[in-house]
Amino acid sequence: MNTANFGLEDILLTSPMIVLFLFSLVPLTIKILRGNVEQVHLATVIEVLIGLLVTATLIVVFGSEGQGGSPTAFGGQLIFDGLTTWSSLIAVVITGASVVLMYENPSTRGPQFSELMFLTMSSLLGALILIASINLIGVFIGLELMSLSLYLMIAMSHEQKISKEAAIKYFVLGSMASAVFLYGVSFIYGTTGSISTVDLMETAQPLIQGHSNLFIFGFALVIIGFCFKVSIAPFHAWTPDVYQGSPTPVTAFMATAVKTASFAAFLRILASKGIGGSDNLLNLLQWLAVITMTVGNVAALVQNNLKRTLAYSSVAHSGYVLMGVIAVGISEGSAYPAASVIYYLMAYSLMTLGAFAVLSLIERNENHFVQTDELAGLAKSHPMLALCFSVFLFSLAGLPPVMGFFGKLYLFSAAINEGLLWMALWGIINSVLSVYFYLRPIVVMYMKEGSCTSSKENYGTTFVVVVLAVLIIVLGVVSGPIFNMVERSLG
Amino acid sequence: MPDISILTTITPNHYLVLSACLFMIGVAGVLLRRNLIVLFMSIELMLNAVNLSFVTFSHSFGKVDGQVMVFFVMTIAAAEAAVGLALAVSIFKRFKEVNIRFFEHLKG
Amino acid sequence: MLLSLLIFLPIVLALAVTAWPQKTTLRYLALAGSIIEFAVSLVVLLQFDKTSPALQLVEKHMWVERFGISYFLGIDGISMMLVMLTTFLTPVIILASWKSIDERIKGFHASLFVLQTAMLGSFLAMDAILFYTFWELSLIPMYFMVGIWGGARRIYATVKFFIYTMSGSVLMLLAIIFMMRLTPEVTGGSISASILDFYKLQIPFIAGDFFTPQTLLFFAFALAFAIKVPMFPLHTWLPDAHVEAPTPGSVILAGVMLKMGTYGFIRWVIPLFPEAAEHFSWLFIGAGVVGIIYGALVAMIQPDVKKLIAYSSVSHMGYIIIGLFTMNSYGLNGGLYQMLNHGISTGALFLLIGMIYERTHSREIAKYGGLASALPFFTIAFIIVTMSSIAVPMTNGFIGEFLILLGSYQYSPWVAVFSVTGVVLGAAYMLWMVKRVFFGPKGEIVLAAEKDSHHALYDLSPREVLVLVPLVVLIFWMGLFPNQFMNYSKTSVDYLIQNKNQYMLLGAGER
Amino acid sequence: MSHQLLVAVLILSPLIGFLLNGVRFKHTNYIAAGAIATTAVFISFICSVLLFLDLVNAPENQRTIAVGFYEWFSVDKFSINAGFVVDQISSIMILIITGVGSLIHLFSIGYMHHDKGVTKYFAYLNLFVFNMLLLVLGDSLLTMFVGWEGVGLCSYLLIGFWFNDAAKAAAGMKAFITNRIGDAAFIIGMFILFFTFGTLNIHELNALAPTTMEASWLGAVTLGTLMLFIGATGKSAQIPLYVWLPDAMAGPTPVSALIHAATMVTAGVYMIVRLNPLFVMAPNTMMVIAVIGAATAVMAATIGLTQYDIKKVLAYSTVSQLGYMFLAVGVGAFGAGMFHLMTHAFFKALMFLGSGSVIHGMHEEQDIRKMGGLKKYMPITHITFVMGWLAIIGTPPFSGFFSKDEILWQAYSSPRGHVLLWVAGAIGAGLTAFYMTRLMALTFWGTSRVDKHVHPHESGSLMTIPLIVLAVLSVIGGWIGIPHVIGESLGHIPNYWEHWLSPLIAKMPEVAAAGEHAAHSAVEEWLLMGASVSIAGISVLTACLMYLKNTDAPKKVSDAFGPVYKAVYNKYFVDEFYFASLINPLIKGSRNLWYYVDVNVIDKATYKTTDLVRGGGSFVRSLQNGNMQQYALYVIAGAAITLSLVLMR
Repeated sequence: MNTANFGLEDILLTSPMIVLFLFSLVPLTIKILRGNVEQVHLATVIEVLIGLLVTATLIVVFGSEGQGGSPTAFGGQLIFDGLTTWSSLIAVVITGASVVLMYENPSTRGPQFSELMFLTMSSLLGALILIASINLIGVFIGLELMSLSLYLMIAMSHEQKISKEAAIKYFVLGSMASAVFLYGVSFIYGTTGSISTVDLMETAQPLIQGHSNLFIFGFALVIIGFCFKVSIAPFHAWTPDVYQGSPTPVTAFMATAVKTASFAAFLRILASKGIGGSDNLLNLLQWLAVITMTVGNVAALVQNNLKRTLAYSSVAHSGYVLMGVIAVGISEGSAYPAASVIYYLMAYSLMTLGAFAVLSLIERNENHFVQTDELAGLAKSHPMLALCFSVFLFSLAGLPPVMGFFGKLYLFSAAINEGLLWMALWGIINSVLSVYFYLRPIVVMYMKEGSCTSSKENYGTTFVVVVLAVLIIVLGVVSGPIFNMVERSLG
Repeated sequence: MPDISILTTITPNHYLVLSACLFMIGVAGVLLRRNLIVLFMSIELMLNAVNLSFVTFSHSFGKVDGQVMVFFVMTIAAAEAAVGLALAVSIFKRFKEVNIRFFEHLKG
Repeated sequence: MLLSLLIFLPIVLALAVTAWPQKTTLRYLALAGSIIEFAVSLVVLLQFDKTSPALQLVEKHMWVERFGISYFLGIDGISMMLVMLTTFLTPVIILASWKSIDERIKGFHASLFVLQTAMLGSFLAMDAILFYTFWELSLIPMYFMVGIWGGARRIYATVKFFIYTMSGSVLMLLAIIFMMRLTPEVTGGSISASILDFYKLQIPFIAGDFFTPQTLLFFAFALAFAIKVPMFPLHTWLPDAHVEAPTPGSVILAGVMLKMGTYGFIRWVIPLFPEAAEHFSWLFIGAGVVGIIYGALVAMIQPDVKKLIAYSSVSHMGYIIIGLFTMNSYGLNGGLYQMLNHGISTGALFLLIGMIYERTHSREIAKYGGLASALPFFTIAFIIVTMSSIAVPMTNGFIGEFLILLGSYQYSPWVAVFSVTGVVLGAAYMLWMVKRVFFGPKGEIVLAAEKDSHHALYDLSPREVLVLVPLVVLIFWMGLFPNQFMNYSKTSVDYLIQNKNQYMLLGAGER
Repeated sequence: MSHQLLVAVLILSPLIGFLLNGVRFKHTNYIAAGAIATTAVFISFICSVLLFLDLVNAPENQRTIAVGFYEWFSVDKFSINAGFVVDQISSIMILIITGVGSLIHLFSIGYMHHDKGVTKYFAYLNLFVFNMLLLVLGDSLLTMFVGWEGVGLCSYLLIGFWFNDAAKAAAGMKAFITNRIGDAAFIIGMFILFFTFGTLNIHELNALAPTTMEASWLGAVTLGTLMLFIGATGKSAQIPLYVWLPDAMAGPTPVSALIHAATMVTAGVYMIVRLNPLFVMAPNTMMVIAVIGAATAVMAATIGLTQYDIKKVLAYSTVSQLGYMFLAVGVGAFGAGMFHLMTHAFFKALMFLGSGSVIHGMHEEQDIRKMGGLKKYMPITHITFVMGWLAIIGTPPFSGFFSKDEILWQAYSSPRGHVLLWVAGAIGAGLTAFYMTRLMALTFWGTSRVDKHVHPHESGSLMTIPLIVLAVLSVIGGWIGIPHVIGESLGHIPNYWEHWLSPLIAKMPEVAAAGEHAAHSAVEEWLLMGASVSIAGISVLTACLMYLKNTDAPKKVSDAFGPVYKAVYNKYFVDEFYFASLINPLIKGSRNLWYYVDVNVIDKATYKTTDLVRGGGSFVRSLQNGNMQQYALYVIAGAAITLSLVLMR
C-alpha cells in the first residue's frame, strides 16, 4: 500500500479484466437501448464470445512468460504470473463454452438472456480478479463478485422451484463462508499487519514456527473459506444440492471455471513459504483431501441422478486437486507440483464441462432431471454423442491415454515426490471406486435398450462436446509439451 | 483487593472478544433461525463482527488500512444484502414462504 | 517403423470400418485388414534375429520429456511369439464372428481392432507408461465387447471384469510412478520411464522385512498381473466374463488377454525384482498349484460348457504361473510356450463352443448328449482340440506342460507331484464333458433338432472349417516341431535366467 | 534300403493309412477301408521283418539300429530327438505288433463289415499301430511316452467306438483317465531319472545305471523305477489300476485282441524290460513289481472264475497273465517276461479273435450261459480256440507251457524269487486252467443253451485265416525258448530266445556274484514243472466234471461260498470302492469347493466390499438431508474440529 502510482503498464496488464468488464456491459446496454427488449440471442452470444476471445487474447499477449519475475499491477494488488495466465485462460475458455451451453439449454435461454450474459461475464471477471489478487481483500472482492453473480445466475433459471432452493442454499452458506473467510483475514491482518499475500509469505514462517495461535487461527479460517468454495469435505455439503438445482450450463460453469479460479487462489495462499513448517495444518489438509475423495466417490456410487453424480464426482476431484495443492505447499511453491495442479485443473475442467454439456443436450426442458437410467439407447440414436460422453467418463475415471490419466499421473507423481505416498495410494484406491460410477452411464448407454434422444438443433453444444472430446484426447496424448509450457511459465 | 482493571480498562482484547461474540451469535443465528430474513441478518452480524475486528486491529496498529478494508466489506455486505433480499423477494413472490425448512427438496 | 506400423495399423482399420459405408462388405474389409496385419507381423518375424537376446526393431521417441516418458517400442524373443499369436488370432476371430455377431458390426470390428492395438502395444511397449497406457486401453474395447454383445448377465460380468482388472493395475501405476522417481540415480539426473532404466535400478532387496521398496513394488506389479492372469484366488471374474462374453470376446480374452498378465510377469516382475520374485516364489507357485487343482476340480462340476472351459483356463494358467516362478530355463520356456498353447487350444475350444451355441442356443451340458452322431466333423475338431488341451503328446499342449512340470520338479519335486495331478484331473473334466456332450444316447437338444427342421443341426460349414483348420494345423505343428517356435524365445529366456539378478536388456540400435 | 528309410516307412505307413481312412471316415465300404489299413500294417510288417533279418545277420554285438530324424525339442540341458532304435527287444515287439496287427486287421474286415463306422474303425486301428510303434521304437523315455499316451488315446477312441452307448463311452473315458493316473507317475519317474542321470535316452540311462544295488526305498533309482512301474500298472492293468481293462471290453472284439491283449497292455512289461539295467539295481522296486504281479495274477484269475461274459473272462485272464509277466520281470527274469509277452500275444489274440468269431456267429451274444455246444456250428473257431486253450493252461509243448513254466521256475529259483511267489504263480496257473476250461465247456462243449432265434454260424474265411495262423503260432511259438533242462534232454536244442536277448539283459548282481550255475538243480526244475502241469491238469479235470458232467455243481459251489462268491462275482467291489471312496467324494467335494470358495468366500468378499462402499455412500447421502442449516452445522463443526486440531500442538 505504497503511493498509488500507476501507469500504462498497469492498464495493459489488467486489460483483460477491463475489456471483459466493458464487454459485459454490451448486452445489457443494448437491451436497455432497445427499450428492454431482448435482442436475438445469437447476437448476444456472439458479442459475448468476441469479448471472451479478446480477453483471452489479451491474457495471452500480456501474460507472463515466466521469465524474469512476475509483473504486478496497481501497487502490488494484482500479480500476473504463470498461474494467473493459465488459470485465467482456462476460466475464460471454459466460460466461452458454457455460454454456448447457456444459449441452447432450455432453462437458460429466454427473455433474460442478456442479463444472464452480463452476470456470467461479471462472475468471470470476479474469477479473474480472484486469480490475480495477491491481496486478501482483493481475493475477497473477487470471490464475492464471482459468487454474487452466481447466486443470481442460479436463481434466474426457468425452472422455478429447485433452482430457487439451490440459490438460497448457496447464498446463505456462501455468505457464511465469506464471513468465516473474512474473519480469518482480520486475524491475519491483526497478527502481521498486512493483508498482502506477498507479505504473508515473508511473515508467515516465523509466526507459524513461533506457534502464533492467532495467526494460525486466522490462517486456518482463510483456508476453511477456500475449502468451502472448492467443496472440500466436510464443507462440501452445498455442492450436490446447488449443482443439481442450478441450470446445467451454470452448473458446468460453476464446477469448472469457478472451481479453477478458487483453486488457483487457494494455491497462491498455500504456496506461501513457511506453510511447510506447519505440520498440523498440512496433515489436516491431507486428511481433508482423503476424506473428500472418499466422500465424493462413495456418494456418487449410490446416485442415480446424473447431475448429482457428476456433482459428487466434482467433489471427489477436488480431493485429488487438494492433494496436489498440498504437494505445492510442502514443496514451498515449486513449479512442478503447481504445474501438475494446473494441468489437472485443465483436464478436470474440460472433461467435467464435456460431461455437463452432454447432460445439457439430453435435457428436454427446464424441468427435466436426467436420471442415469434414462441414457439407455443413446449409443444407438446418437453414436457420436455417446462416444464423446464415454471419452469424458473414461477421462474422469483416469484411463489412458486421455487427459484425465495424465492429469492423475502428474498429480500423483507430484504427490509421491513430496512424500505423500499414502495419499497417492488413497487417490488410486478412490479412482478404482470411481470407475464403477463412471462406467454406469456407459453401461446404460451402450448395453441397455432404450430410446434416449437429444434435441437435434443444438449445434453449438454438440460442437462444444465434440471439440472437448477431441481436445481431451489430443491434449492427453501430447500432454508433454503442454505440461512443459505450464511448468516453464510457473517457474 | 482484586485487580479490576480488566473491567475498567477497555483494551483491544475486549473488542476482539466482543467481535468473537458477535460472530458466534451470527453463526448461531444461521444455525438456528428458520426465517430467511433473520438468517440474512445473522450473516450481516457476522460481517459486522469482522468489521469490528478489523477496526480493532487497525487501531492497535495505528494504521488506517484496516479501516479502509471495513469500507470494502461494508460495500460488499450491502451488495450481498441486496442480492439476498432480491432472492427472498422472488422466492416469497412464488412460494409465499420464507421459512427455510420449506427448502429441502434437494437432498440425497 | 515396422513396429509402429504393426501397432497402429489396427487403429487405422478401426477408423476404416467405422467410416465404411457398406455393411455387407464391411466384414471383408475387416478380414482383409487383419490378414494384412498378420502379414506385417510375418515381416517382423522374418526380420527378427532369434539368435540375439537384444531388443530389436527398436523405436524410441520422446513423448513426455519432463517425465522421461518415451514412445519406446522394441521386440525380443519374449514378445515375438505373443505378437504372432495376437495377429494370428484376429483374422480367425473375424471369420468366426461372421455369423454370430449380427448387430452393431461396425462397433464390434472397431472394438476388436482397438483391442488388437492395445494388446500388441502392451507386448511391444518398452516404456512403463506406454505399457500402462496400452494395458488400460485394452480394458475398454473388451469392456464393450462383453457388455454389448454378451449374454444375459453381461453387464454384471463386464463391470466385474473391469473393476477387478482396474483395481490391480492402478497399484501398478503407483509403483511405476514410484520407480520413475528413482530413475535419476541411474540415468544421471533425468527422470525416465524406460524399462531399460528400470532394469538398471536394481532396487535392493531386504529379506524378512515386508515394507521395503522392492517387496512392495514387487507386490504392486504382481497383483496387477496376477489379477489379469488370473491367479487363484483372484480368478472369479474370469468365469463370469467368459460365460457372458460373445465367442470372439472369449477367444480373445482367453487367447491373448490373459497372456498379458503372464507376459507382465516375465517382462516386468521377474527381471525388475528378481530377489523378491525368488523369495516369494513359493507364494506364487503355491497359488499356481492350488489354481491347477482347484480350477480342475471346479471345472469338473460346472453345468455350463463355457464355464467349464473358463475354469480350465484357471487351471492352465496355474501351470504357466508355476512355470514362470520356477525361474529356471525349463519352467520359463515351458511357461512361455504354454502361453501360446493355451491361446490356441483354449481359443479353439471357445470357438467350437461358440459354433455349437449358434446352432442350439444352449451351453448346458445336461441338455446335450449324442452330438457326435449328428455332427461328426465338428466332433473330430472338438476332440483334437480337447487332446491339445489335456496335453496329449504330439499336440502343442504336451510340450508346454511337460517343460513346466520339469521345471517345477527342479524347483521342488513336491510341486511337480502336486501339479501333475492336474494332468489327471484335466483329462477327467475334459473327457467327462466330451462324453456327456458328444457321446451317449441323443440328448434333449439333438432330439429337438431332429424334430424341428428349422433348427436342424448342420455340420461345420466351409467358413467354420476355414476357422478351425489353421488352429488344428498349429496344434500339431507346434506339437511335432516345437523347436521351430521355441527357438524364437529360447535365447531371450535363457539370457533372462542367466542374468536374472542384473538383467539388462540390450537395445539393438538403441538411441 | 537304408535303415532310416526303413524305419520311416515302418512307422509312417500306418499313419498314412490312418490319414487315408481318416479323411474319408464317413464311407462305409469296408473292403476299401480294410484293404488300406491292412496293407498299411502289412507294409510295416515287411519292414519289421527286413529290419529283423538285418539284425539277425549283424554281428552279435552290433545288433542295434538307431536312427534319428530331427531334434524334437530342446531346452537347456534337456534335449529329445525324434529318434528310434531297433534292437533285440524292440525288433521282437515290432514283429508282434505288425504281425499280429496285420492278422487282426484282416480279421476286422470280416468282423466289422456290417458296421457303419468301419472306415473310422480302421483309421483308429492304424493310428494305434502307429503309436504302438512309436512306443516300442522310441529311443528315449519321452518318445516312448509319446506312443504310450498315443496308444492310450487310441484305446480311448476304440473302446468308446460305439459311443452312442453311454456305458461304452464311459468305459473309454475310464480307460483314459485311469491310464492318466499311471502316466502322471510315469512323468514323475522320468523327472527323477532325468535329474539323476541327466538324460532320458534309454541306452544312455542303461549305460549310466549304477553298478551297485540301491538298498534304500528313497533312492533316486528306486523311486524313479517305482514311479515308472506305477505308470506300467496303469497301462498294463495291474493292481490297483487294473479296473479299466475289463470295462475296455466294450470296444469291438478285434480291438480287445490287438490292444487289450496282444500289444498295448504289455507296454508296461516292455518298458521294464527295456530299462532292466536300472530296475535290477532297485531290488525294492523289483520286489514290489513281483508281489503286485503275483497278486494280480491270482486275484484276476479268481474273478475270471465267476464271469459269464466271454470277453470279460478273457479280459480277467489277460490281467492275470500280465500279472505273470510282471512277476517274471519282478524276479529278474526279464527274458521270461518278454517270452510270455510274445506267446501271450499269440494265444490271447487268438482267443479274443476266436471269441469275436463266436460273438459274430452268435449275433452279438456275449453271455456264455446262452452258448454251449458251439463246436458243431463253428468247427474252425473251435479248433483254433482249443489250441489257444491248451497254450494258456500250459500244456506241453504248446507255447504257453514254455513261457509260463519259465516264469514259475524263475519265481522260485531266482535270487529275487521266493517260494511264495511260486505258490501264487502255481495257484494262478491252476485257476487259469480251471476258468479257461470252464469257458471252453460252457461255450463250445456240452449241450446247447443257444436261444431259439439265434442261428450260430461259422465266420467267413477273412476271419478264420487269422485264427488259423495264430493257432499255429500258439502251438509253435514257444519252441524258440525251450528251457535248458528240456533242451538238454531233447538233444541240445539251444534256447534261442535267451541267447537273442541276453546282450540287453542285465545280470542281477547276486547272480553275477554266485556264478553262472546257481544252487538249484535240474531235478528241482523238473519237479516244479511236473507240479504245475499237474495242478493245471487237476483243474482242467475238475472244471470238466463241474461244467460237463455234473452241471449242478457250479451252483452248489457258489451257494456254498455265498458271500465270497458274491464278492468275487462282483469283482471284489473294487469299482464300487473306488467310486465310493474317491470319485464320488471328489465330485461332491468339488461342488462344495466351488460353492464355498468361489461363491461364498471370494465372490462374497467382493460383494461385501461393495456393500461396504455402498453403505458408506448411503451414509453420506443420509447426511445430505437437504436442510441447509445442517450443512451450515457441518461447516461450523468442521471448522471447529479443524481449528482445534490445528491449534493443538
